[in-house]
This record gives sequence, C-alpha cells and structure tokens, in this order.
Amino acid sequence: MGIEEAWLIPTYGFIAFGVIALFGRYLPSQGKHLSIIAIVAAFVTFWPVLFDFVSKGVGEYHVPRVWFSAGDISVGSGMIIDPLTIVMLALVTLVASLVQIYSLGYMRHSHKGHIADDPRIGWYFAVHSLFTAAMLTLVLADNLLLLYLAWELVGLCSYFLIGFWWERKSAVNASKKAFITTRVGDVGLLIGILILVAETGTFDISDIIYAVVNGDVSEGKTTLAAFMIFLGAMGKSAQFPLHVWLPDAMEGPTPVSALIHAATMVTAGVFLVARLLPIYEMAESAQMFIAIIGIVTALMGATLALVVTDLKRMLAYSTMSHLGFMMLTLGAGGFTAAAFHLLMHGVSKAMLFLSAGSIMHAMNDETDMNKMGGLRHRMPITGAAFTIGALSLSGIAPLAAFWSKDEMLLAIQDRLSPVFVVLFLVAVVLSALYMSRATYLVFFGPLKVENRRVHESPALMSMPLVVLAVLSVFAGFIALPLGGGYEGIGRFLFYGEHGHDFEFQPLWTVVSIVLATGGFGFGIWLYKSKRTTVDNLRVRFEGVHRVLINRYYMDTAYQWIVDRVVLALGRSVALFDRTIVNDRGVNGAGLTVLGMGKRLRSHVTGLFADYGLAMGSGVVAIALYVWLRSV
Amino acid sequence: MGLILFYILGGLTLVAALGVVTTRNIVYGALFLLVAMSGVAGLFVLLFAEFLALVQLLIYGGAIIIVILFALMLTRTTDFSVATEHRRWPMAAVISLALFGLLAGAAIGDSGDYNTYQRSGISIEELGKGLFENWAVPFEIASIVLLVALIGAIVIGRSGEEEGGEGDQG
Amino acid sequence: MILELAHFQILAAALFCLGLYGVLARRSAVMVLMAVELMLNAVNINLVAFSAFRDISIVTGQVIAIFVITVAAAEIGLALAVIMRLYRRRGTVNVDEIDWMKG
Amino acid sequence: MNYAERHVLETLIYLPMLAALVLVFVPRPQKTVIRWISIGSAIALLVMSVYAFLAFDYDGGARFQLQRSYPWLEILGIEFAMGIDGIAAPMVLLTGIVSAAGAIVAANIQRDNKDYYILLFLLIAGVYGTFVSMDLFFFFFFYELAIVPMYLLIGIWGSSSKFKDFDRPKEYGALKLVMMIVAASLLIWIVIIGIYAEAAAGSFNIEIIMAQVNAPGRFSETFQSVMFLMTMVGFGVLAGMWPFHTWSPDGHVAAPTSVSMLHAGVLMKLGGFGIIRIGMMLLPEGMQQWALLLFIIGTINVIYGAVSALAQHDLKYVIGYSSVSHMGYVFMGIATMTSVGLTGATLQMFAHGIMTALFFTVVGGIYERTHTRDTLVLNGLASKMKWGTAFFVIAGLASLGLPGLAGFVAELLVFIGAFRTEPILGALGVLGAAITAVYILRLIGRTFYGERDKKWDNITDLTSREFIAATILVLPLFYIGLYPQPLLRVIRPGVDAILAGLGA
Repeated sequence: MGIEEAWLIPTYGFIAFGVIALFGRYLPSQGKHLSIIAIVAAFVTFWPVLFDFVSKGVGEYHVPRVWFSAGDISVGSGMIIDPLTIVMLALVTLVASLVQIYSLGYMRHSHKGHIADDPRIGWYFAVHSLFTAAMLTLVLADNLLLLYLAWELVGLCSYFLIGFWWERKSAVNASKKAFITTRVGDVGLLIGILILVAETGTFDISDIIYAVVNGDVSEGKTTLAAFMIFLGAMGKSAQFPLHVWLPDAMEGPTPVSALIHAATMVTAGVFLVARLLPIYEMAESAQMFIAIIGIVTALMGATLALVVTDLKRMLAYSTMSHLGFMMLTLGAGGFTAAAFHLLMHGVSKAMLFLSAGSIMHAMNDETDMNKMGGLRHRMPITGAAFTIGALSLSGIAPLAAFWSKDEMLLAIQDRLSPVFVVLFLVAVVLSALYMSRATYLVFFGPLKVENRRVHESPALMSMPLVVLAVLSVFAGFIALPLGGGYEGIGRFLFYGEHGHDFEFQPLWTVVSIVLATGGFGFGIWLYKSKRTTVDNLRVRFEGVHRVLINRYYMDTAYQWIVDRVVLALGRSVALFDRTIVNDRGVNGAGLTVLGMGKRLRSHVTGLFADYGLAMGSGVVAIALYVWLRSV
Repeated sequence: MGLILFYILGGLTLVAALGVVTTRNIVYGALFLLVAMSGVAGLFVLLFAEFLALVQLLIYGGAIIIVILFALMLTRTTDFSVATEHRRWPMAAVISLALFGLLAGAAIGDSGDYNTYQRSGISIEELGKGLFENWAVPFEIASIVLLVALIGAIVIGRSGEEEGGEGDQG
Repeated sequence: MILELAHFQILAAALFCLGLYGVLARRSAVMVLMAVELMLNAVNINLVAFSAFRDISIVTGQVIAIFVITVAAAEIGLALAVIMRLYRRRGTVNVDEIDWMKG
Repeated sequence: MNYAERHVLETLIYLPMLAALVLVFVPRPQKTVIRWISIGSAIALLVMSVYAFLAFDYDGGARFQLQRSYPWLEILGIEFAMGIDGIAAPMVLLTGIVSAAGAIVAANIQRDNKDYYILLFLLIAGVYGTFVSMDLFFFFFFYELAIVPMYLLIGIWGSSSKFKDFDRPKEYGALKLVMMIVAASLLIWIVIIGIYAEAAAGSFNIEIIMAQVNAPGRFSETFQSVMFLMTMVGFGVLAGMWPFHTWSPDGHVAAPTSVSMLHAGVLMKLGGFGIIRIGMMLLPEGMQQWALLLFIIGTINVIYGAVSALAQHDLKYVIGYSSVSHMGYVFMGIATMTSVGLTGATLQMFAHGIMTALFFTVVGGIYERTHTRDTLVLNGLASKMKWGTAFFVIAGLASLGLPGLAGFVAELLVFIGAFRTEPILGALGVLGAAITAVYILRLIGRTFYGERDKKWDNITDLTSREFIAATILVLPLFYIGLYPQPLLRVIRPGVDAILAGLGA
C-alpha cells in the first residue's frame, strides 16, 4: 500500500456515490453509513501513502495513466504525489470524515414531532461523498484536464448541496448564483488551460511548467493564461469581484459550509495557484494582480464581517478574508506560508462552522448573533471550541493560525512593498476584532431568558468539535523542526534546494502577537462594557455602516447587471430573432412571392382583345428578331 | 392581260375587306364580306382553280354569309350602331401593319424557283382523284369535323332557352 | 410586268393583316368572326397561288384549300351558336364586357 | 467480410421500411400490437447499429468499410452503394440509439398511431440511408426521404401553441420547417449534379469522384469555392446555421415529442455530416477558402443561440435554441480543419444528438401530464417527478458541458482545435458555454426546484416506458463522458483521411 495505490483514496467516494444514488432507497437509512465508511476508508488509506511518501524521501512522484487520445492530443488521468498533495489530502480526508460524522447528528431534526433524519438524507450523503471524491481527484490530478473535470464536479456538488433544501426559494437562488458565478470563473480557467495547451500541446502539468519555465511559451501568452487561470481561482475561492456567492451559500446545511465553504472547495483556488506557481513566477504582472486582489478581498471580508449580524455569514466573510491572505502570500511568492495557512485555517474555520452548526441545532436554526448571548453556561464544549477557533484565527500566540500568519507576514515583507505589509497588519487587527465581537456576542455576556432551555449538542456533534479544537491548539507546532528527519513545514513543503527552514524573526513575531492580542482584547473590552459607545459609533458612522450592511452594494449591482443587461439582451435578441430574422426574413420571402403572384394575376383581364394583342405583338416580335438575324 | 384582271379583282377584294373591317354598320360589314368572298373566287379562277372558285362562292357566299346575317338578326345588334373599335385599336393597327410589312418583305425577298404564270389548269377529275386517293383519310376526318360541329351547334344553341338568364358566372 | 407569285403573296398578306386588324380591333363578336373569315381566305389564296405557280399537277394546294373551307364553315357555325348563348346570357356581344375569364 | 458484415448496412435501411410495410397490414384499432411491433423493430435497429459500429475496423481498415453495392442505373452510373467511414460509423450508432428511444416514447401517441409509426419508420430509413450511402444520388434520395414525412408528422400529430404576443399554429411550424429544408436541398441537388458533371467519371460513387478531385484541369478553384458555398448553405439550413435557423425553434415547438427527438437528435446532424462528406471530402479548396466564414457563423450560432435561449419561456423553445447553439460548435469544429477540431465536431454531433433526445423525452413527459410547456406556470416539479428531474438535470449538465458527461469532451476538443486556429473566436465559443450554464440553470431552478404550484399536485413521475427510453439515452452520455476512447478511435481514421485530402 504505497503511493501507487493513492488513486484508491478518491475511488471510495465515487463508489459510495454510485451505490447510494442508485440503490439508496433499498439501503438502511438511505445508505448514509456507507458514505461514512467510504470517507473513513479514504482517511485510513491516506496514512500508508504518507508513510510510503516520507520513506521514499520527500519529492514529486508521478503515476501516469492514459485516459483518451484524440487527434494529436492525448489526455492522461494519472496522479502527482508531492508535499502539496499530501498536505491537501490530509486536510480534506480529515475534515471530511469529521464533518460527515457531525452530519449524522446535525441532519436529524424534529420532523413532525419526532426526531428523524432529513427525508433526503441519502442524497445528502451521496453528494457529500461525491464532493470529497472530486476534491481528492482535484488534488491528485497530474493534468489540467482531470483537474478541470474535478474542479467542475466540485462546483456541481456545491450547487446540489447549497440547494439541498430546494423547497426554499432562497436556497435555489443561492445555489444557482453560486454555480453561475463559479462557472463564469471556470470559463476563464478553461480559456487559460486552452491557451497553455495550444502553446505546449499537452495537458500534463509538469510538462507545461517545464515548457513555461524555460521559455517555450511567449511572455504575453503566459501572462494571459496566468490571468485567465486566476479568474477561475477567483471564482472558486470567492475573491473580490466574484465573491458574491459565498455569503449566500450559507443557505445550505451548516456541515456543508464547514466542509465546502471553509476547508476544501474554496481553498481549491489557492491550491491551483500554488500548484501552478512557477507559471506565475514567470508572469510578474499576474502575480502582482493576485496580491492586489488578495489584499482587497482580505480587507473587504474583514470589514463586512465586522457589521454582519448573521453568525454563518460572519464566518463566510472571515473565510473570504483569510483566502485573501493566502492569495496575497501567493502573490508574494510565499508558497510554503500560503499552504501552511491553508492547512491551519481549514482546521480552525471548519471547527468554527461546526460549532456554529451546533448552536443553530440547539437554538432551532437561529443564526442572529444578537439573539444569542451567554451561551457558555449552557453549551460549554461548543463554547470552548468556538473560543479556541476564534483565538487561533485572530493569530493569538500558541494556537495554530498564529504560526501560519507569522509565516505569511515574513513572506510578504520580504517580497512586497511595505504598503502591503501595513494593510496586512490592519487586516490582522480587524480579523481579531470581528472574532472577539462574535465570541463575546454569542458566548459571553448575560444569558437571555428565552435561551434558558438551550442544551449542549449530542456526542456525535461535539466529538468532532473536540478533535478539531485539539488540532487547532497543537497543529501549529508542525512548523518547528520536530526531529526524526522532519525539519519543519518549510523544509517539508519546499523540498529541493530553495526550501527555507523556519527562521524566527523576533521583530515581526512580536509585532504580530501584540497586534493580535491587542485587537482581541480591545474587542472584548469594547463589547463588554461600552455597548452604548458601540451603538453611537454605529450611529455616527451611519453611512459607512449602511454601505457595509449592503455588502458594498455589490450584490445589488450584480443583480442589476443580470436583470438589466443579460436578460434584456436575451429578450432583445429573441425579439430580434422572431421579428426580423423570422417574420421579415422567412415569412417575408414567402409574402414577396405571394405579392408577385398577385401582380401577375392582374394581367389576366379576361378580355379577349388583350390576349389577341399580346399574341400579335409576340408574333411580330419573333418575326422581327428572325428577320434581323438573317439580314 | 392576267395582270390587269389580277389588279381589278385584288383591288376589289381589298376594298371590300377594308369595308368589313371599318364599317360602322354591321350589316354593311356582312355585305362587304360577300363582295370580298366573290373577289377571292375570281382570283381562284385567275389561278385556274375553277372548282375551288365554285366551292368558294357556294359555301361562303351562300351559306356562311346567310348564317352570319341570321346571327346578326337574332342578337339584335343591328338596331343600335355600336361604336366599332374599342379603345386599344391603334395598337392593333400598328401590329397589323408591322406584320404586313414583314410578310410582304418575306414575299418579295423570296427567290424561290417558281415557273412563270402559264395557262395549265387541272381538270376536276384529277382534283377528285387526288382528293379521294391520297387525301382520303383527311377527307373522312373533315366530314366528322363537320358532323361534330353540327351537333355542337345544335346542343349549344338549343339548351340556351330553358336556362333563361340566370346569374352571371363571374 | 407579268403576273408572279409575289403579287398573290402580297395580296394574301394584305388581306391577312386586314383580317388581323379586324379581329383585334372590332368590338362586336360577330364582326370578329367575319374578320377571321377574311384571314382564312387569305390563307386560301396563298395555298392556291403556290399550287398554281409550282407544279400545277400536284393538287395538294387546292385540296388543302378545300379542307380549310370546310373547317371554316364548321367553325363559323359553332362560333355563332356560342355567340347566341353569350348574347342570351350577358345581353351583349360586345367583346369588351365579356370578362368571365378574369383572373 | 462475413455474411452479417456484408448485409448489416442494407438491413439498416430495409428493416424500417419492412416494419412500415408490416404495420400497413395491421388493423388500425390494434394499438398495442402496433406499439410492440414498432418498439421491437426499433430495438432490433439499435442492436444492428451497435453491431455495425463495432464491426468497423478502426486500426488499418479501409476507409469505407462494410461496403455493399447493387447496380441501379448503369447508363448514368448510379448504383445503390453503401459503406461507412470513420465519421459515418458514430452517426449510425447515434441514429440507432435515438430512434430506439424515439420509438419507445412514441408509444404515448394515441390517435391513429399506425400511420404515425409508418411515417416515423420512413423517416428513420431515410436517415440511415443518408449516413450509409456512398452514392451521391442515393445520398440525396434518402436525404429527401428523411425530410418529407416531417410535414405530416408535425402537421397532424403536432401541437399549436399560443403565446401572449404571437401564436404558432402547428401547420405553420411544419410548413416552415419542411419548406426551408427542401428549398435548401435544391442547392445540394445542384452541387451534386455539378460535381457529377465536373468529375465526368460517369458515376455518382464518392470514391470514384474523389479520385477525380485532384485530377489536373478539373475541379478548378472557382468551381470548388462556389460549390462549397452552396453546400455550406444547403446543409447549413438543416443544421440550423445562423441566418436560416428560425425553423428549428418553431418546428420543435410544434412537433410531437418523438419527432423532435429524432429531428433535433439526428436530422440536424445530417446537415453537419453533409458539410463534412460533400464539403470537405469533395471540395477541399472550397473548404479552405470558406473556413473562416464557417468559423464566424459557428461562433455567432453559439452566442446567438445561447443568448436568445435566455429569454424564452417555452421549454421546447429553449431546447430549440440550445440545439442551434450546440450546432454552432459543430461548425466551429469543422472550420478549424485540424484533426482535434474535426474529431470534436463529430463527437459533438453524437453527444448533442443524445442530450437533446433526452431533453425532449422529459419535456414530452411533462407536456403529457401538464399540457403546458410554459416555464412561468410550471414550477416545483421535482417533488412529484423525481426521475424526470434527475434526467432533465443530467441532460442540462451535459449541455452546459459539465466534465464527466459527453458534452464536455466534445466541446473541449472543438475548443482545443479552435485555440490552435482562431483563438479570439475560440474564446467567444467558451463564453457561449458560460451563457449556456446561465439559461440551463435558470430553467432547472424555475421549473423543477422551488415550491410546487398546487395545480401540479397530481402529476405522476415518468412511466416505465419513458424511464427505459431515458436510460437508453443516459448511458451513452455517461460512458462517452467518462471514457470516450472507443468513439474517438473510430473517428480517427475518418478524420485523418479527410485531412489528408484537405492537405493535398
């Protein structure tokens, strides 16, 4: 059981999906356990692959397999196993297993008086395992086509899962919006891939990178392809212009958000850019563009998270903001820092979503933070988990995200201009602020009377929380060289000559700790005592507040574009098609023929004389013609 | 000598024909037609086709003109003198003249090897033999044509009474 | 100037064109019929003239002339019957007013 | 060639005619007997088409295989010659699949289904004949045979529809459809006669004519370019080329389900097939001259079809316009004149044929139950029509080019070819795919998901018959999507032979 069997990991998911989708009705409780078995099996198979990988020495292993060939293009469906893949495999299989176990508990809600599974639980778990399988294929894919296939499949699964409760109109619209926005991004990705394929003649990632690196592909084409591919990444990872779908995606069940909109799918964009980083190294302007988009998204996400009252939407904005951080670091060429933060953020954010889920589960789907308060008395485990997650993501010292945020800070300050560094720090403070706001509003402060009966979630739901909490606390230490041939995440991720090991720059670390803890403390203090100041702050900055509440009016703008421009264009083209091309063109031709017919008929007067004249003149004309020719 | 006769008879026929075509009163037209027919008969005699001249006079002069007069009398077109030509007559005149010019031109230009005008008529029994030997079939057909025309005329003519003037089939 | 075939041909042409004019221009159907008779006679003249100026022993020209006359007779009979019906139906034989064939 | 291989192609033509003949003698009220005979022979056709496809020897075989020819009119050199090449084999398979599904769905026709089936089998015989015949004369003969029954099928069994500002009586749809195509076929007839005369080989057989194509002095530059333009327009009308596409939405709205399945599924591919077989094979220089125009029109087709589908309210109108848009990819694929592009075009013809047939099966089912196709009225059907929704969603995803389904592989190959020759137009094509996603999802979101209008409380899910027809169509979609190699390796020899001709 080594690297060669790595393809098994995604296959469990596909098989589970096939079996449940087709024979779900006949399986006990619609086959949800089968999906659990599949994902746990994937997690279990991951470990021998890891050990085999480590034992063989960290490097890039390529297991090629031909899928189909048409004309002179042959497309493979092989695998690449390299540190990035391993890290992603670990994250996806771990989080997916925990989320699926959590879903067992979460998807049981009081249905007509008694606690029972959701009527379509089978479909839920089927799409869940399809999603995990697709995500794992995406991570393992060695060629851009297989990656694009998995990319679309992941988008499709998020469409189904967001729109899972399709009785609700809002869920249907949210899922449609999500799929179309990501689809727009995917068009860019496809065009980017096609440009690269047209230039290099192959889909294989390593060949393409090799061709780009030693200059077979022209500068202009590489930059264009890089831009286009980043467009796809923006769609999937909800970066600035294409981020509008993420907050609405919260319509789906919370475990879905935990898995898809925190740990896996949204990180696919970051993964893609990381996988193709050498191409971006060659395209300077593209990389700068990524950095700019990253920082803009980060700030935007942070500011929106500050004002939103819905707990899940706040977490969505926080994800957006952290994805912005990762993109910024990739823009700065910080491959290891970004991958590391991706891991850490995945773990902590998934836990936050799961705890939000257990809160909602306990307070029958209430998500408005103002209605919560002082829940720590009633829900100690969830409370503790949420606080650890919040602290870690704000970058408080020993916890997971602190290490990665530190790494990112180092990567940014040594490659990008100070402006980025300052903005990065501002964003760090803001994220600490909104995390503290959320933690305080939900768990601390007085317990409201109506929340009296709230009780802790069942073991099935709280156990994953505990696992993730433990991870959030200790995961950070993998950055340090822990011996046994393992010299820290830096060396592991960036094998080969230019890997950098974890050096400890005291100055920046102190700055980040001070800012993070200061931000968090200030937040707690502000919301604890000075509730009034918060209100009049809101009043004074009324304008700013309204803008933020309306998500910078982006959604309304997009909706306006869709209604006014796209649909109007459709209607006008359809009208043009029916009136001009059809009535004028086709029927028109018919009518002209009829018209000619009518005119001809007018010559048939019925008068004998006219006919005689016509005949006579005919004879004369012919005779004249013959005569003239003969003369 | 033949030439003078030809001019006399030809002129007579042409004048009569002109009369038929231009007279205001239809009855005069019929009479002019009679004169024209006799002129033509004369020409036949000039061309040694005596039997033909006889037949011409007999049928045209005797039968056809009379029938036309009957028709004129029955359709009472005589009591009002109808304007002769309809409004597009100049066009007809032009066409006729053009045709005449062409035909005459063809006739003059025709340099066929025709032998000169000489007195050699054919006797009636030669004509009869020719008619009944190598033209027998057309002769029979002609008789059938006459028979059909006869019956047709009777049927059309007779069935007209009982219908009366019912609606006009537009 | 001795008599030649051309004279007869020109005469026949003149007669034919007069007949044609009559057919095209006259308003009364009966008059049209008469003009048709003229045209037929013109043809006869030509026929006989040709047989005369060619080899007279061949009787074709005259035989056909006879046939032309018979057909003319049949034709005039029928035509007049039709005109009688026409008159009874439309009350006029004026060619301009009979346009049942109008398209 | 064993006995079966020698006679499989001609039986593909004789069997439908035989079935029609047998049906003539079945008394009219025996509806079930008629139904079983038709479905039986349709399944037999499917089996034989699959056999013909598998019998095609893709590595090293002759260009035209399973040949069979009967002398018909020696003096003109017309023989009833049959044979399939790399391009025709998948088309024969497609015809088998779609006509089997069509015949099964046609069982819903109650009103004198005997005549319906007879006409349907004539149509199927015509389609098989066109794909299979190697003699230009018979190519045209079957081409007409395939189109003429359409008029009666739509005119009698179709359905007129009233919209708020215009209405489409079925007669109008039928008349327009057949009129435009027959008028266009006139152009094709001129081309065939022109080629026959120009080749002066005294035969209509393609192989003999092809030998003459690059004979010195003949098939001059101008001759080929004029003839190709006429071929392009002639076949383009049937294939739904842009300015002449308006019959497709109107025709489909009026047509009964199985007829629109066969029409959009197979007949429109005749157009594309014709352009390849006559345009590319016999008029190579013409092709090179007009390739850019075909490319531009193909892109217009894609964008125009997708955008106008956005604004449609009637289910069949949307599918009609989406067929126009997808045929645009076929034109683009042909116009790239690369082996990847042409393979993509052939695959797209195959994939789109199946997708549209699946679409129409479900839409037919919906119309059967709700008697309306207006998406403004229909909503929330998913709760009642589980399998109907599932199949429609699969067809929708295939048409918006989701990887893992047949549509994606075809569009991908076309795009690769396009990016090699005209990158800008290729990018527009990809944009077209995005617009497709918008209107498909709007359609699915509005008609299937969301809360159900109480009017549709008592509709039932697909009947077992419709379910079988839909499964026959779904399997190839997934199979080609996941593993297209069996189809691609058959197309390869056909495409290489054509490009060799083109290259010369």
